[in-house]
Amino acid sequence: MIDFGFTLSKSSTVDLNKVDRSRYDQLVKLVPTARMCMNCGSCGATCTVSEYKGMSVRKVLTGIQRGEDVRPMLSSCMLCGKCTMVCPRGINTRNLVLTLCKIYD
Amino acid sequence: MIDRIPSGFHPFVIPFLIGMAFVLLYCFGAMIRVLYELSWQDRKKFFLSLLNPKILLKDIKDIFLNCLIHVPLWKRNKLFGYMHSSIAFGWFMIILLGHIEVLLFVPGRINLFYYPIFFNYFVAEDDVTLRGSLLFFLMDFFLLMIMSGIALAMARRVKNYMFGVKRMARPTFLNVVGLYSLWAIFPLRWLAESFTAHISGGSFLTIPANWLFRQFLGNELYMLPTWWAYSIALCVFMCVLPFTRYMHIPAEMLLIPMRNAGLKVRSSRKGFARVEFFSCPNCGVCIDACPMTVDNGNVKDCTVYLTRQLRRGNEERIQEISDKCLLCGKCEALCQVGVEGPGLRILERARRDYTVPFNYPAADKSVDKNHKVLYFAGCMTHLTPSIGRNITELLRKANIDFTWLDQQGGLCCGRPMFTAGRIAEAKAIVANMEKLILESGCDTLLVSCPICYKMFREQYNLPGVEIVNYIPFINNLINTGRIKVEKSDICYVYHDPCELGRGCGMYDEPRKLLGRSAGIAEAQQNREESICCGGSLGSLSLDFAQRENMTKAALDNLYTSNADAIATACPLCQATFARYADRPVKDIAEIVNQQVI
Amino acid sequence: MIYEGKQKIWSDYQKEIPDDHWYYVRSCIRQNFFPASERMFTEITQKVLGKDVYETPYHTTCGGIAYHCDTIPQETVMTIVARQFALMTEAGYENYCPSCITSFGNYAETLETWREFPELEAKIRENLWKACKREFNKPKYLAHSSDLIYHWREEIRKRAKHLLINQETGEPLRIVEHIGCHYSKMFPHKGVGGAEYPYVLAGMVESWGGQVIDYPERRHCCGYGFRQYHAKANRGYSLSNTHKKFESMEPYKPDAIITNCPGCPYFLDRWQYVIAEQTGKTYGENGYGIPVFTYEEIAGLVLGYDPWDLGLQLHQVAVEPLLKKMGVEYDPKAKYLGLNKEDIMRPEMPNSIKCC
Amino acid sequence: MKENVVIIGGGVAGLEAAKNLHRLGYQTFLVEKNKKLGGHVATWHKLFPDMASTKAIIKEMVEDIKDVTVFLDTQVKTIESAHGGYQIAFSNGVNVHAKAVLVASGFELFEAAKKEEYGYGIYDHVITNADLEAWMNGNKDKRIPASPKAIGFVHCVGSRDLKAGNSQCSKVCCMTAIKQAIEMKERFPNAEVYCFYMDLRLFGKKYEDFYINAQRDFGIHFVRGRVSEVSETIDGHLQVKAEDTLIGRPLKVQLDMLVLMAGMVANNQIKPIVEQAKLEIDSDGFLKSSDNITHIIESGRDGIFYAGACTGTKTVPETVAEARAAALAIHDYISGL
Repeated sequence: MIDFGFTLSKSSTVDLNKVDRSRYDQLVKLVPTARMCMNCGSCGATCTVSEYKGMSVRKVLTGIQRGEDVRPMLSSCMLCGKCTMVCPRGINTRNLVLTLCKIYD
Repeated sequence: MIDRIPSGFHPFVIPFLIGMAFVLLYCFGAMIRVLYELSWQDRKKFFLSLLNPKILLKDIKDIFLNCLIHVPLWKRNKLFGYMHSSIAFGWFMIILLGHIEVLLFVPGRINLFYYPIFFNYFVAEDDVTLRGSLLFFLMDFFLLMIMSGIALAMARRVKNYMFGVKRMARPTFLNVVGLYSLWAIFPLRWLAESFTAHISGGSFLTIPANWLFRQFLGNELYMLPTWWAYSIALCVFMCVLPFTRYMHIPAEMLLIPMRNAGLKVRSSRKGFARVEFFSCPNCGVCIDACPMTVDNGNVKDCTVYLTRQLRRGNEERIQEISDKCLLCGKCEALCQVGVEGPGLRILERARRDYTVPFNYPAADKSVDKNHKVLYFAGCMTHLTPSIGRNITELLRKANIDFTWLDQQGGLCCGRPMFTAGRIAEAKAIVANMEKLILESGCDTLLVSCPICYKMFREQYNLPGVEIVNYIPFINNLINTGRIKVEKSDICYVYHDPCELGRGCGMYDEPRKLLGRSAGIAEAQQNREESICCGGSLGSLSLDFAQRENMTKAALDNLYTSNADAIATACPLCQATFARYADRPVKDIAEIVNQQVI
Repeated sequence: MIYEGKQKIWSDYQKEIPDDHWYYVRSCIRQNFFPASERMFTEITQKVLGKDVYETPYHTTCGGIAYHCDTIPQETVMTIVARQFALMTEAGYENYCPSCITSFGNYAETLETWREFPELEAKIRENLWKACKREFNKPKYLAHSSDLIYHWREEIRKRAKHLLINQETGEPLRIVEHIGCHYSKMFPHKGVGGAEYPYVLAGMVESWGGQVIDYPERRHCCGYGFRQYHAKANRGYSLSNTHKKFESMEPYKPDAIITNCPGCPYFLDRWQYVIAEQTGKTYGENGYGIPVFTYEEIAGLVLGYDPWDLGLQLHQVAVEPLLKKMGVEYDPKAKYLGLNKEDIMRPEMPNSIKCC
Repeated sequence: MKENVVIIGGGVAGLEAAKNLHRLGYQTFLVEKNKKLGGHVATWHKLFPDMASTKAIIKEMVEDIKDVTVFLDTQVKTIESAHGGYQIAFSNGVNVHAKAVLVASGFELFEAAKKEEYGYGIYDHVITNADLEAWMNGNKDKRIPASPKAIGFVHCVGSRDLKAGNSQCSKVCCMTAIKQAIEMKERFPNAEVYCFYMDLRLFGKKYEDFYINAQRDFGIHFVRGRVSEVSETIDGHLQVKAEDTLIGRPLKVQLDMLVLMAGMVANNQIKPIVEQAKLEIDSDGFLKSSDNITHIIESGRDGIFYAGACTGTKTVPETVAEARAAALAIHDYISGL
């Protein structure tokens, strides 16, 4: 291969037809309230560890639907439950995190 | 009394012998298995305890009081207590007296296992003695006692509420078989003894029955079939016993010495835990105790069903039941045999495999050093900031040299991780926190959240640091005159938070503190019977919507006090109650701070 | 795809194109990339169609590349544009026809800016006077040279020697049309057919017997994008853009690509080679690429010009497969003979893409 | 019989006002340019939030005005101020002198083809909200596949779009999209349904509940980002591009059909009336009310009143309420109050 000094750049586009959303589908079966997120961001704002790891349940939820690796966020969760307390839609955020921590292989 | 049957045998005893042999072998096998499953330290501890006369005596006393007299049930409801002790104690007495009879009258037969059970068939009354009459009287007396208990048990199927228990666990098929065979044993024994009474003699229950039957039945024909039926009923009961709730009878006799030996559950499935879940008598006290069963919801997620599913090994249901529980601890507090519902569930949760590892987000927190008191508010308190504000104001008023450990948040005590069953992960959090606290150089760690407080008390190793809850701390400030409070004329009902009351056994201190600054009323269910607010972090799977009725039921209980407002000592209880309460919900710190003069 | 829907849009985006008397200005880079194309434009318009198309050697760059690379301010580029208009005015023309799409966009943008801000125009007039003592009239009509070929497409069709029809199958050739971004994306009404479904090249293809391919990434830039290409660190983006287009058009099995911008044919052509070298993938049949043409080259082929006179030997992707399909006769041996029939030497053959 | 009142427009506003003015005893003339009464509402299938049948609603409203003089297929030719009222000539040759005129001319649906990048009228499976309602009303539409696997809804088509000439929010499209998304999901439970939105403006009673249902019970996907372009793929699917603004990455998805939520724009067909009666047009292109808080139904010209979407985007209940208010205002005006 000739070295041109540049190569094809990786596309940042999310192709929903190619994104594997099976983890999300599995999640909403086990934690039905996960579907109810309206992306208000309260969870991330109150999160005890968001300042270190950018954890936000909102980002986790959109991320797994867009094929992003949300494990770094999940692995930082201490399950303190503040997000559950502030979520206006009553999403069971702790169960959501724990369930995702089991779903990933 | 003389032997009526020279061989001392009749085939009808065979069913009984089969049943007896089966149940004894089964229980022996189960005991060996449990002992094998114990860790060697626990096993050693257990055997040593049996050699310790003090513990042994306690074992015997506890078994007698719990298994035969059912003292805890008497405390709960007299009728319920009588029902159980009449059957258990009465049966025990009949067996005991049966042996005495054999020893007294036909001592040569004592080696025959079945003799005391079927004594009246095998003997003939040759002369009436006072000794014999007394024994016969006692036999009939205890038989009557048992049958009264069984009559109550039957009545309970209809009028449950009279027994102080509203709901029972749905019986399984084998439980029903066991129940009916148990109910059948004693009337059959009475019939059999009655048909034989003109030969073997009897007392006030059997003689008149014998006379009555003879009037229109003629006894000879019915004698043998009833003895057969009696034996078969015994056989059936004993054969199904290992697979029914009646397994609690032998299991509890192992549980009590094990607990007295100081054993703890280390796994949710093996060893001591196995004894524990076999000891569950399915009485249903935990169903009424459980805050989740409001409006008859979630009944099948109570501890009685946990023990049942653990016995069955139904993994899916075990997981569901373990995840749903609020871990409020009320079932354990009220359980007659001490099944550790929350503890078993946490251990059950600890069995899960998490493929995403926990990566402790190392907090770059630093603490202001060299203050005597370090105040830790906890995550939840950051959502109810008035608690933190009132406590720090009180500390300032009392001129306490303190600093805040988590003023900016970002620190968790690890309790939620712990209750989620991620023990190693919780320990990572604990280790980091311990380091931070010890580095601060404080001598007192003041904690206002009971959830954190329980964690600090039980899982932290902080040499030289006294861990205090803010309630006794403030009480002490008043005792030592550092702050003075006056009483307001508002009347509060104090809600015992699960983690502070049942969790840490603190019931009187909060009432004392609240009483110094306001009026106090008590709710119908309080102290160890306090109802969880429903907001508990203990539950993993309960959704927000499912908790609403639990909170409302807990509030209804508090409203029975007719107090003006609700006082509590937990930020989570406060936030949860405030969502639906029709009157103010305040933390004790806030109430006290307002009354400082 | 509903063709009538497109026709309706095309009818909404028609522009007036005078039939004669054009002042023609060449592109800076086309003369190097595809030198025969502009030569062919004058040949076709002047010789074949007999139109008055005037050129002057005093014409310079319009400043577009420098402008889009953020190296000169707009006022400077406007003053350059004003000088071009002055040359046109001096030559006695009022219809302005640039060969370059960026120039076309640049002129359109300048004229629109002056329309919105007349004071700016006054200032530019003053600048121009100060700089070179010239005055100018704004062109009455502005059309890109592809607009003119589009305008005269039927006249070319009448003189056609070859059509865009596969001679073996009789089927229309499948042609991807690619419009330069600056043609109508800035001012949809300045381009024939607008910005979403431009008709300028599609009209030629249809008129000359071919079939236009509408593929999902038709709107996408060829990958040149000035800043993307000129800074080597960004060249991967340039390449990726082109790659994206080819991936999108691949299922349609296009026979050729027709373009109207200086950069587009170059990048669509050359990057096919780079993509092939880097990924091993080619988009044409049998290991060839998809040949890429300027509209003048296609017009030249249709009119029966010799492919090597059209400069097709300068293409990276071999054009021979298309020539065969169209039935254009050519002498393979003459491919690398220059104007004076002297050998201009053969390029090194690439590894991954077949180039005859 | 009291004075004449002319109502221009036979949609829900005109119908409701006609009923009330007739009951108040006025000789009411209702003119409608179409051959049928009911306006846009009559072309719809069901109305949120009760999922009420429009057929039933319009039927009831039309029955209520059976004694009102209705001119269908008729337009106002001229209107001029005369004798303390207006002399109005209709295209059917009738002349009426009206004491008061109620303009209830409503809105026009944004012409979705103007958003060329969405390919309405060009791609095989792109339809509008109105097309979908017509289909649900039983009209055949070959653009709607027999069993779509993926359906998209594009919010704000022509609304909140300065380049399309409309800065206003059309108010009802978010809710309509959610309603239609649910209706499609009910018909095609296996289809993935996507709503592409910029903001979800669910201000009305029970609207948010619809949103929650759509997410929780129907699993409809909401993607925050405006669709930038639509293309057709070789196999006839629609490739839709948007930015997922919540993760800040471009996003594309292939759909089997796309529904464009065409918004409400000012009705230009009343321009002649506006000019002749010297009415004012507001900066948003809709008729200008005396003010937009307490006098929204007043034109600022004696005897001319407004009701409904002619003054701006409105929901059906808002329109009906305005129509009643306008009837009363006309009554007060004629009574000299």
